[in-house]
Amino acid sequence: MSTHTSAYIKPELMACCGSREIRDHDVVIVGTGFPTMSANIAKHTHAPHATMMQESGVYDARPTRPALSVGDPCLNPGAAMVGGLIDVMGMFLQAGWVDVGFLSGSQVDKFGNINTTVIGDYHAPASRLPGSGGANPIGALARRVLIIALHDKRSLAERVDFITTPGYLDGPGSRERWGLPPDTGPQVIITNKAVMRFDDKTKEAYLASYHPGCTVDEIVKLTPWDLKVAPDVHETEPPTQEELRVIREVLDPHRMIAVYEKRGYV
Amino acid sequence: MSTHTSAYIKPELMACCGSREIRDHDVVIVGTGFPTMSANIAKHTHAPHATMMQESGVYDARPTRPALSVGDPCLNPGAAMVGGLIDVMGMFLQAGWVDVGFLSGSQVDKFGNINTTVIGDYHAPASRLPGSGGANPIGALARRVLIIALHDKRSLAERVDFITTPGYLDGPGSRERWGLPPDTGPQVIITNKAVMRFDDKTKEAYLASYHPGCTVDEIVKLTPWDLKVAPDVHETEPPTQEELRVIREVLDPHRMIAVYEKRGYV
Amino acid sequence: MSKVMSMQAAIRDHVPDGAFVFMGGYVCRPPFSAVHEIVRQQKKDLTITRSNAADDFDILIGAGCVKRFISTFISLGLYGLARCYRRSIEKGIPHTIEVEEYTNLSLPMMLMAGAMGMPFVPVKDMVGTDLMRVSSFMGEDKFKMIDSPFDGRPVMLVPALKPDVAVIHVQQADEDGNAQMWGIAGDCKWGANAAAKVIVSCERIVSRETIGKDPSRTIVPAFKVAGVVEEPFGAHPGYTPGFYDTDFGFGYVYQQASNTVEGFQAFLDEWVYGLADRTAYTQHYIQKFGFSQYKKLQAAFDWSYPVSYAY
Amino acid sequence: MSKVMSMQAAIRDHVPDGAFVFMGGYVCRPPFSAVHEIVRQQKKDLTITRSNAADDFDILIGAGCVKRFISTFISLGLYGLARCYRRSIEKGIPHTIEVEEYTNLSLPMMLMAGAMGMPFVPVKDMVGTDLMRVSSFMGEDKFKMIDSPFDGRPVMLVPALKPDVAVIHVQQADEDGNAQMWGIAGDCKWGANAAAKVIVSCERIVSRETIGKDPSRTIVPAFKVAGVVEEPFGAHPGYTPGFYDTDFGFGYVYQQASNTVEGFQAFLDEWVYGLADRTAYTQHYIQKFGFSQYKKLQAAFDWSYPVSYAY
Repeated sequence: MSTHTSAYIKPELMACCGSREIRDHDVVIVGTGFPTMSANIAKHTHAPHATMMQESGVYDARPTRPALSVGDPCLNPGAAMVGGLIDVMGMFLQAGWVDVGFLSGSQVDKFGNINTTVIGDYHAPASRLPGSGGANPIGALARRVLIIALHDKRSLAERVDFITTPGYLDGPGSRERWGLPPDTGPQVIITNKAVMRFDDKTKEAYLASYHPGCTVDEIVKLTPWDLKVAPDVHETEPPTQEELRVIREVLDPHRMIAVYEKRGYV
Repeated sequence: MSTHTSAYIKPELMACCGSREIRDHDVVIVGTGFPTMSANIAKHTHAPHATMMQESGVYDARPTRPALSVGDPCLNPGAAMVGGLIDVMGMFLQAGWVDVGFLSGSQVDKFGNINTTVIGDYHAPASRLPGSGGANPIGALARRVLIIALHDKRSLAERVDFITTPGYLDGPGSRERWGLPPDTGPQVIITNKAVMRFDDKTKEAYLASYHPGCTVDEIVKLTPWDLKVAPDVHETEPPTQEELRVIREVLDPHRMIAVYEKRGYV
Repeated sequence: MSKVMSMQAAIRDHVPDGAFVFMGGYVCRPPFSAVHEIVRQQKKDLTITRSNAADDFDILIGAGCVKRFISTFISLGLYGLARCYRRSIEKGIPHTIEVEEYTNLSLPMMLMAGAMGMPFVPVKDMVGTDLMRVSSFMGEDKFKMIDSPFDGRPVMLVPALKPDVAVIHVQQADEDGNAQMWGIAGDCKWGANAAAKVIVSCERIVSRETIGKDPSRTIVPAFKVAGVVEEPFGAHPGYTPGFYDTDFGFGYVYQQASNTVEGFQAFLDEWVYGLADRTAYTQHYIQKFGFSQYKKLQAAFDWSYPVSYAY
Repeated sequence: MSKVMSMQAAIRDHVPDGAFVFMGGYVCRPPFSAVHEIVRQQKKDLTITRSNAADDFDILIGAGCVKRFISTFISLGLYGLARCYRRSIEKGIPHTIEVEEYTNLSLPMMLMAGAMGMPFVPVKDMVGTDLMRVSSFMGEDKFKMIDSPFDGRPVMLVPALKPDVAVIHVQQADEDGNAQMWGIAGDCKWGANAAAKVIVSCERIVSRETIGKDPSRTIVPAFKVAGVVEEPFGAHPGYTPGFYDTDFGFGYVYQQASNTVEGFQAFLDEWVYGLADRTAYTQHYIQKFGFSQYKKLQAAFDWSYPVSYAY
């Protein structure tokens, strides 16, 4: 039975929540920040054979500094394979080899649809965002998609302004109707307050666990849809000492993860 | 005005006929034997900027011994690019970058269709041949196809037993109907007796020139279709001294080309 | 046949106003010297494309060179949203560009289709999302849904892209244009080969013999290349594996400058209009930030093992 | 996680009777050691494919391992028509195999489509020829003609191929299966990646660190690989760039032997059934033809220049 410590920050807890979704031998497509951190925690704890790739063309990189983009110079030397988008997004992702994808977005809705295109009307945008990049294909084709989001009414929505990346789209049966591969789709939404999972029938995100210090009521109020609560709702397991050791001694000695606190992950 | 010599063998003359079809800066897809010889004669005489590729994935090879196959070891070191079939047959040929292709076959018909699949009935073959390989796509997609054949009633036919590789198919308009690229198709049939070209209207091969020592009557008799004769039919220009010098001093000091005499090219 | 020329001549002769231009470089190897020269020559009405665009595309948009953008994503990476891009879309400054949106799967597939002479290619992403609902200058031809003639399942087809010209930056090329690259490829090989012609910007021109020592590194053959430009440091502030690192500090300089129209204009005056070419750019960089900073960007040595193609 | 195993174990565990097998090697790098082991284990009812098949496929057909062959071409190259193949088709010896015929454009495209997760892919060849008129076990699904939904033009679609297992021979791989190759590629990368799993036969096993020194040479990632077999001289009588030349003399030996059923049987007895593995094969070769002949096949040295991926 692993022992816990209370001295951790939210981004560390969220990274651990991500890590716990990863199984040994998983092939994980990552971006930067959280996802890489989560996958690396898993690799150093319960999933030593998990491997990572970046959409830019990299498989099993061995960076000696934190990658600041998915095309970062540090991803080249030492990697097992360095090809291009066609290799990773086509030959690996589209061909069905990717088990886990991490995504985040400015807006995430109850069906796990993600918006990274525009806030407001597409043709008269209040704010124009970067666009899909690799998010849409990862959301469409990765077996299990893990979504990272801030838990507030700006970041979460009943319905996103623009579906850049498919979650369960309009709900049950939508992905199948469009011919998206079976057994794919969002698995979990990890926020700074809670872990939400998707109901097998309704495909709606429900509250699975609340982070230490948060309450069910608070989370329900902060969620812009009628958030169902799991019968077995419970407190999120805090980072174990081993998880924190890996984060702080192995992966992030300079505590760069703390920047996520400034971005609201508190 | 180039001077000529009478001391040459038929395969040398045929190689020169091929060479004369090649223009400077042409991109030429070659196999082994004749085609490579022809392209190299051109490169050393009137087409210094012509470049060659082999379907296996090679561009601008620098072999130091004669290549005995399109994947020969000697094609690797020194080449400008060594990729695969997808590069040469797809990225170069299918994308429309190949000017000239050389083909030969067990049967060639009046429309320049080529058979390398089967003699007799496909389902009960008298003789089973290798198949298309790269021939069909080269015949379909190269801008100008040069065909090498023996001039007899076994090798030439009114209609081939099996169209492995498209010439003008059923005649005028056939290639267009099937959506083959405009301005592609067979340009010439070079035999051991003659040079035949294709009539713009009928798409039928007609006699353009007879090799020294051969007569129009003889050639017409040896041709299994009603061979039309060009108004300006003339004797094929023999190899020039320069062409022979290139063949014998530069390209083929061991006279390996003589083996083609044993194969009937006399 | 040598195609070596200056970047000025390459852009002048091969990137006319209104051209459809593929710009290689996914974080890795952006052809920045070419981007600056396009701005310097004030090219107009370009259609530009690449998967994951960044500051290089933002500069072209801010400088008014761009009419249309076939996009998957554009940001300043670490430094957030692309300022000029947002100003163009949100405020029409300097003008509103037309954006056709795809993804980092579908766009590379469309470039591959172009390179391979395929009329279109099936993709498994995009379906069901609002990327199907919006289209711009490609209109009805942005994609087509069909039922597969093999199994009747719905399939999205996207059209092949065939740029008029591709501009890429690679590690090395010979005078004739045979171009060799290693490290993160993005969609560089396919975008370059999809184009009617290619401008090859490279860190160093090498002999044909050097190319022939390792021909499986070649991504573009000479016959597709219209111009070869030897442009060391040509991807700065981006990086080139084996040559120099990303200049994150300069990325911050660009973010700050591009926060305002005036700041962006001043940036162009200092780093583009005010400098004749990449040599002047590099000298200005060294004078401004110091040779020690320039040196700090230069790559360490970590040689691969040689291989042999001999028989 | 090491996947290193003997060829005997690799074929036993990963090539079941009835499997659909891609065999890499277009003249270059044929996986001959694997071919001999498949014959040795008398595998049955295999479906085999590759663009431009040669003596390796002829042996599998003559030995009775093959039920179906997705073909573009098969010959003994310099030595003419493939004897066992002809006997199978013309005389039903040992039995008549089913042949589905494509071309050296369409088949590589079908393998690429399989590798890329595309359901089908458009090709511009084959149309109008008798290759459209004949089909075998693929029946109606050999190809489909459609009118392009973009411009209405006729387009041929061919289906993606997804072999159960791919067997390739490369220069080097690490214990986990990351496989690196250089020189003539044929359809090796796409065929391997189209398969559900890959058996990597290699001239030498190298460290993960060696792979990481030049990761752009990797054509198959470890997670697709089921077994890694270190098999020096494993492509003989074919060649491996940088290691050994084609053995044209041995090609003649095979041609002469395969001229008759008896000769072919004797060849199998001597070179396959009579030998336990590639080590025994190589020793037998040296004893029969002399070490000087073996040495003559070994490649000269002609090293490429190293490159760096450092920053």
